[in-house]
Amino acid sequence: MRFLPHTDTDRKAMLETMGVSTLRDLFTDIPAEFQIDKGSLEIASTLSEAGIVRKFTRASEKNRNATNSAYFLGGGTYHHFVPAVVDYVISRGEFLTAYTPYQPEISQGTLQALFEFQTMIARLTGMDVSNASMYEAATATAEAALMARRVTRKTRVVMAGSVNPRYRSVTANYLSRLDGEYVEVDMGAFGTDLEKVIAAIDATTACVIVQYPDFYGSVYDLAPLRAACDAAKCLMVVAFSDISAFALIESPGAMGADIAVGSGQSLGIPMGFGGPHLGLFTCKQKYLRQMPGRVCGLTTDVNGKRGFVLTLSTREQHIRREKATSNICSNQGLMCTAAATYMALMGDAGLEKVAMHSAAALQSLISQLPAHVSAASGARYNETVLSFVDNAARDRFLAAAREKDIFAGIPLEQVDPAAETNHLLVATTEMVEEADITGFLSALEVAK
Amino acid sequence: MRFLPHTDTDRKAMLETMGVSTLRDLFTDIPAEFQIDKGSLEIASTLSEAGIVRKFTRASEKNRNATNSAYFLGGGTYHHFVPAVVDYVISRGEFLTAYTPYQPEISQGTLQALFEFQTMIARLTGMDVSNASMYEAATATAEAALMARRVTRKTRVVMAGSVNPRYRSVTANYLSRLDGEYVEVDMGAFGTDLEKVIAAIDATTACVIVQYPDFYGSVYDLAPLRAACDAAKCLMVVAFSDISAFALIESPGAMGADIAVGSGQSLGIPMGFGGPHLGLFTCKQKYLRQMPGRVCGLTTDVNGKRGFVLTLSTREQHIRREKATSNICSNQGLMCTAAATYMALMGDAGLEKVAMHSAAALQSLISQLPAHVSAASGARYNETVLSFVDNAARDRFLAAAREKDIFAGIPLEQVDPAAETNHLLVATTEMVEEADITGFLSALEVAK
Amino acid sequence: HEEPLLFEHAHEAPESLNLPGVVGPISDALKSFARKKPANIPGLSEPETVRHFVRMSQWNHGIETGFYPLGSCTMKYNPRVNEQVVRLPGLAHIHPDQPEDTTQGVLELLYETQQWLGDISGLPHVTLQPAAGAHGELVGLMMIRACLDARGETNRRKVLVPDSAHGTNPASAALCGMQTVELKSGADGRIDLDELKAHLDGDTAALMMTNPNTAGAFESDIKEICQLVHDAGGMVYGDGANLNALVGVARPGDMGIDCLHINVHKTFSTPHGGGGPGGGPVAVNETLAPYLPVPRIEKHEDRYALVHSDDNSIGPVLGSAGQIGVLLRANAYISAFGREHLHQIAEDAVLNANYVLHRLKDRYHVPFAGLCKHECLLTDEYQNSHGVKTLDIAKRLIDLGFHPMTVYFPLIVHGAMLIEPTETESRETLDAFCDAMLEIADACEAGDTDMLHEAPVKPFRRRLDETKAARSPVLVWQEQ
Amino acid sequence: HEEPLLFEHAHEAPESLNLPGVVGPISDALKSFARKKPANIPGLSEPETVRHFVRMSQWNHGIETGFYPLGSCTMKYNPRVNEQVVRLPGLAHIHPDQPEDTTQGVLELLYETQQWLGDISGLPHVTLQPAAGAHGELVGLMMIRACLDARGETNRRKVLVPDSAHGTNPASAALCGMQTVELKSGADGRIDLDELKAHLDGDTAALMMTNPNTAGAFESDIKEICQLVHDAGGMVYGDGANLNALVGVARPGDMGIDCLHINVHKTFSTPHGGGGPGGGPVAVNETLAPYLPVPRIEKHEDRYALVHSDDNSIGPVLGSAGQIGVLLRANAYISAFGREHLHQIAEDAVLNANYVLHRLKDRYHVPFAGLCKHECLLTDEYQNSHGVKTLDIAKRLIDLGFHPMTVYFPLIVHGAMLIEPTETESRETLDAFCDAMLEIADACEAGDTDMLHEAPVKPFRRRLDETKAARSPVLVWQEQ
Repeated sequence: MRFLPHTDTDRKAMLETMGVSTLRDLFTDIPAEFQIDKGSLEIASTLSEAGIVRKFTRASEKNRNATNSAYFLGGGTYHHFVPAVVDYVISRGEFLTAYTPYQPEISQGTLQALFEFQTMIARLTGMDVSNASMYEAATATAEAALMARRVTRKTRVVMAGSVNPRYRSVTANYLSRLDGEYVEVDMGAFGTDLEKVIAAIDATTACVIVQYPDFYGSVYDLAPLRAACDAAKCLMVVAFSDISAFALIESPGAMGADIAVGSGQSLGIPMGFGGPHLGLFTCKQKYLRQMPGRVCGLTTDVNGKRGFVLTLSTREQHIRREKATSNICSNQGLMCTAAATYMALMGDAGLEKVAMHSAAALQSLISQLPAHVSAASGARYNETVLSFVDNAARDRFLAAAREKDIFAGIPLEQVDPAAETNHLLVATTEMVEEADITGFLSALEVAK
Repeated sequence: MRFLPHTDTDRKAMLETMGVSTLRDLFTDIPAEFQIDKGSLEIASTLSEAGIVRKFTRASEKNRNATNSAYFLGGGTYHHFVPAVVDYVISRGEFLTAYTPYQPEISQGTLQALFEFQTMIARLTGMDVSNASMYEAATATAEAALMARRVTRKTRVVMAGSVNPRYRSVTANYLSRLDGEYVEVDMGAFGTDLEKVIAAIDATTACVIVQYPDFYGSVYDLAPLRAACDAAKCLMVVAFSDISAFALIESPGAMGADIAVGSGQSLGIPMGFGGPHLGLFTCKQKYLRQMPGRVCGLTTDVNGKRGFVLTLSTREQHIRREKATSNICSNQGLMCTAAATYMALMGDAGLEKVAMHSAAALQSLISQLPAHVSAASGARYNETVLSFVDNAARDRFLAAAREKDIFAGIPLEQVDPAAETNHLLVATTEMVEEADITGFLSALEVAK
Repeated sequence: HEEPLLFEHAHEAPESLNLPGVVGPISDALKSFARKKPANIPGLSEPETVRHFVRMSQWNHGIETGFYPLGSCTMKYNPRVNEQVVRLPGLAHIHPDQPEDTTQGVLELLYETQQWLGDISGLPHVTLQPAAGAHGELVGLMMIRACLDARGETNRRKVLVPDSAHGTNPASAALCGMQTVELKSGADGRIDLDELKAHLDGDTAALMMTNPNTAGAFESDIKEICQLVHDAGGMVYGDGANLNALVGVARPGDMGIDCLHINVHKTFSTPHGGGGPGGGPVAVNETLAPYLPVPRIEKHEDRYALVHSDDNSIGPVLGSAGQIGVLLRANAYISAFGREHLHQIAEDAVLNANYVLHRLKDRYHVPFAGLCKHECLLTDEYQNSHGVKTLDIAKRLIDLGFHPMTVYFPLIVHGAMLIEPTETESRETLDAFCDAMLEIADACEAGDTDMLHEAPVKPFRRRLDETKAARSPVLVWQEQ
Repeated sequence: HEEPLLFEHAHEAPESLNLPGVVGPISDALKSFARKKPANIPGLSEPETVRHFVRMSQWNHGIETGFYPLGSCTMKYNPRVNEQVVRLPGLAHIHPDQPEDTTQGVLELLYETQQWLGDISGLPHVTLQPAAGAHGELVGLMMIRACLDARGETNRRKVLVPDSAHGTNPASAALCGMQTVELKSGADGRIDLDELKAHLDGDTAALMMTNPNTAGAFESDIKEICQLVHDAGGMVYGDGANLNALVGVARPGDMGIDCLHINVHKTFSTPHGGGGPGGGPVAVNETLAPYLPVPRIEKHEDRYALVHSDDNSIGPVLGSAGQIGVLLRANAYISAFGREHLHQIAEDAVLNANYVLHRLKDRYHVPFAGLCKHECLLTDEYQNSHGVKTLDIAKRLIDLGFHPMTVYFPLIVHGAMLIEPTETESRETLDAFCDAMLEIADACEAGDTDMLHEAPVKPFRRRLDETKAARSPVLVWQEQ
């Protein structure tokens, strides 16, 4: 086996050193009845490396992918451009195969990257501090609710119905086994009805969770909510799906968020059928010590040189055990390095360009829609809902688009089971070209 | 421009530092009549990185490649397996973007890899020493002829007609502008007629160049030639195309070669439409100082620690200039690192397995040939010539094979313009599977 | 070499990356939300960006640069071909909400991965969704709780956890709305059957156990343990962090474990990436199968499907079907061994751990005698008398070219050093490591301990002030 | 860390790589040639192989780890996207003898590359075949010779080469069966018109010149030089090693150059790879076009073709159409700039060189006054009086984190230091480099020169004994 350095000679010599006869003599502590015969599993037969490449290539070719398609899928996962440099950096064994940087002296590469990541995420979201990432956005949203409960010592969580349905269902699931109330505020149109959200707040509320831009792409003013949260002494949690928005529009921090959570997948990470992505978690400085997940902090070494360490680890479960407030034990370390590389390569100007192109593509599409298809109203960043006369019209369009290698959008009910079946969630990025929009529009002909 | 770090502010500041007004003021030494306007070239318009990826992806998809085909092309370039590790190692910036290791203190990585490469190439070819590579096999063959002239102080070069036609024509081309005679010995069958070769040797002969296994895949005993060379006091130069052979059959060194040259492309380097490949150059110890190209040697540093340097560089043209014996100034450094990685990963056992599979595939094919197709006789490693009843039959077969995604071989006249048009040069490697051979044989039906 | 922070590079950002896409107006409605101040993300040119991160990478230890004897972390070699195949466009650039007929290839690989993990664990029903081991613990407990609730046993909320367990176990129980009771380990570091019996009662939901345990010892009483818990009406949750000792040799499901999470970044060699992404699939038996989270990956005749809802399911626990790229790498790792060779993973891992134990046992205190499995446990007891602690030994190893072992875990012994070599290390490397450990023991005995207290001196940074970092945390850069 | 040679790893080879392919008998005829003794290639497992080469890589300086001010070598940043695209299966895994209709994509890219290089150089006919710059020189001279021969001027075998030229120039001439005559440079380091005139005669085949020359100065008399050579019946060969100063700003073909090789691993940023592969396409004017080598890449209506023979051609000079992967990277580099930005390469390269010259000119002797182009030339004259030589300065730069500049070249000045920053270096890096150079000058003046003579002390190895290596060469490892 090419991954195993031992020859049988090595094994024999090592066993002799120990005075043991056979390898299986090292397993005598496992009751014989539980030991299985070699080769008795039903997994596939061993493959050569070439065989593995063939197997995965064949599987890969059974899928249709975004590189040769016009692509309008969003809903939390976006086809933004991934520079080659990003993939190169995270392919380097020194980043890829490193352990969690608990030994800071020999992990400063990972740690400085994390510190830079935290800084840039805080700046982009307009928040005071960021942790060193969460699994992904849905669980990060749930963790935000848990943190708000800790901070406020209240247990009621109010969730806007315009938050990504997956963030909502995971959060509801996490909270369902704990004391306290979880309230989802039903939304009418494809946007956020802040008045309804505010009406749901009461004195027992720990936090209100909204999404901005919301699941339907709507951009709106959070100032009224901020005021309502102040009045009720609850936290305002802002979720987001495509962080590229904040290079163009006002950040969650500027809107007054206490906690902002969401996805960093847009920052140089491929869609990958849903993962690994990058969960982001940011908050105000004053709540820092209640923040879940790993955190990298600045310090000095015994020579006084600047260095970085994982810090605030008393919060981590391996120290306080039963008193742990979160069971999060890993982060998406490599994805942080990817995002840091991506942001460094982009800078303000590049990020703004991504956002401008993404928004311009949506605007171009919307402004050319025929009369028989309507787009949701109000300010949108790079995502909106198109409504067709009926389900059949929408599905005719989807089929026509597929013929042209256009992934035209996500049938809304696929993500949001409550939705009617004549809607399509459509997203744009800088990977959408004018020709793609032209193709999209011409496929709309069949939806009359 | 993403590769350019300067902003216009930087440029201005730097110009100010120098007391210069504009960038073009730095070009006043170029006569104005020769300066062209910005943007006046006819090259394409700037592409984004995503645009470059799209452009190359589209071009790539216009080609048909070996990864999804049954593949029987050889003739000097072979579809052997390239382990992922090899590509990873040579993708690391420390190897990829390093300069020639003239500053050994900060180039020990490249240098140790070269030393290991030289050692393993010498061992595999059975020769005393190897240089640190040549461009590729054809020019290496030409350089072998030049070296033999230097060593023997004679100028006549005898070339067997069974040497790869491309090695022959490049060598002939190189020698054509120098004094001395160049003789090609015409070959009858698809093999090497050593008697004819030996008959061409005379006292003025500097060297005889044969290929082993020869261009047609034939393996034969070089002992008679060795004796003849000794008698005539000329050098025996052995060329080869697929070095993987020498894990299985006797090496050029064991056969008595004074110089052995050829291609190392089989050692972990993709076919890449013909390059970059890897030229190999080895010789007996006693001729070492006449060897062209770069050489890496062992030494010690001022602390007595083992280290490596480029050595014997008095041979290099930048020192002796007009007295230089070769104008070779670069090697295929990165390909040496690739080959060293490949060989380390394979070891004797892996290399032998490659050779056994390659030879077994050819044997399997030949032993199942129908009566209407004949294979050249005699011992073959992984390559042979199939002869069809006529050109039309062969081309029918090629077309039928193409239908099945089989690249069945190279029409011989395509490489060797002197050949008749009913032959096909067919090669096998460990990438050929039984199913590929079955497909090949079934396509032969149409060649009756 | 020193490398400044991105924010310290001494020039303004160069012109940005050239990007594709639509150049055109954005809506006036959107313009009214325009960001007022730029985010102040420092842009570098591509050459500077690459050099920045390449230089920083050189400060890291990784599996590709040296040995990682990290107990309970299973730091093994990460195959390069796995990195190659997961980057195929048809696997990397696909969206989770693409029509199912355009993702049959990836679904097939994932379904196969589920089947294989079920086969390997002896627990045939698998969810790939959990994003990490701790996440798997939570998901497993959710299923156990759902099953008990369905039986009407809503009082069962007590989770028994040995004091040697990973710290995530009690934390996961808490997050699942359950209460942890700690079981004191026996004198041999194993679960004490009397202690277990004393705590089992009608409120017991589950025992969470790690087998081999975190002292590297197999819980030989496993059959009785499971029987006792089952008889008491509870379930046995297996922490699969140590599965590397068993893979292909024995199956937790056969022993009575009801539910097991599998750390694919340990046993199946997906890269740690400096802290993640991981993957923590959970395998369960028939009893718990109805409660598996959604979406589920199912096979219906020749088609693969993502099933998004099921009435019994505990519901979704992640925004997607899992850390797909990580799971695909695990599939590739299993593929490379196949049924013929999979057992060799456990055999070589256990061989290596016992070999290290054998070479070190006379010079380092071994708290629990006997065979170890994939890792061995030592303490600093002998060295303490020379004023040397586990931390000093760990840091000295850095100067000698090794990553330290896991230190001060498990908590049940003082000054723990937990060493796990994995199957991908050669005897040559193990010997070099043991020689280094013996050299340290020699130095202690010779009183030559300064270099131990001062270590490390060789890496880019020396011992860092963790107290300072925690006392006044600086988590983001502030321009001076 | 130390890393042994492959041959020193202390164990026998593990079981070999699992390989695909046909398992079956080989012919008896072949068996009779079986190798008697194994080659003794030491096999390592994959983990060990990766660690071996990764560790060794860490001993290297590369463009990605630091600045390379190597005059005449044009060490610029190598874009990562270029590495990505050349690995596409349809470009990497294709055979040069595949049917032409299965390789139209690669031929299209290569044809485009030819056209672009022709446009950039002002010499519209291009061969991509030469494998390196020196190879291009040879091929260019072959074409010149063929053209002269075709005119019946078979006596023209004399090649004039300035004493500042790259050493490959005379070597290439020799290999082409021609005789070199050295031209002494003028006091300004440029070609002396009188010296040139004195050597031009009816036997003159060509002048080989580098412009800008190797002192970094533009040969402003270029028009007269070319005129003189042409009037004498000879041709002007341009050494394109220094094209980076001109790209997009001026075209050698417009100036009267007949034939120019282009080092794509310099001007067009294909990676040096520790010594190669390079690429040395040659561009020629109408006069020389008939003599271009075969195979040629041609466009016939909408199809691209590899043309393997032509009666006038000098014939093939390589076994294939060129270093294809290298040439594709060059195409990608040009694509990224495009006609809008290509000139910025030369402008920034020249700006950077003049900036360095400006910052250092008061402290280091500048042998030739005036503007430089993409590189600047200094000498160690000021430092000699303190017992410090160019080599000491170079080695000290290593300890300060930089690769040394090109030293002792060109030969026309004593103790030459030739510095070429390229367009991909930032002002920040240039300033750091200049600061280091000034620090060295300070140290000399302060008599603090020990650290200069002892340098380098920081890298993995210190100064190596090159004499020993050359005196009794050890080129292969012998087991002790």
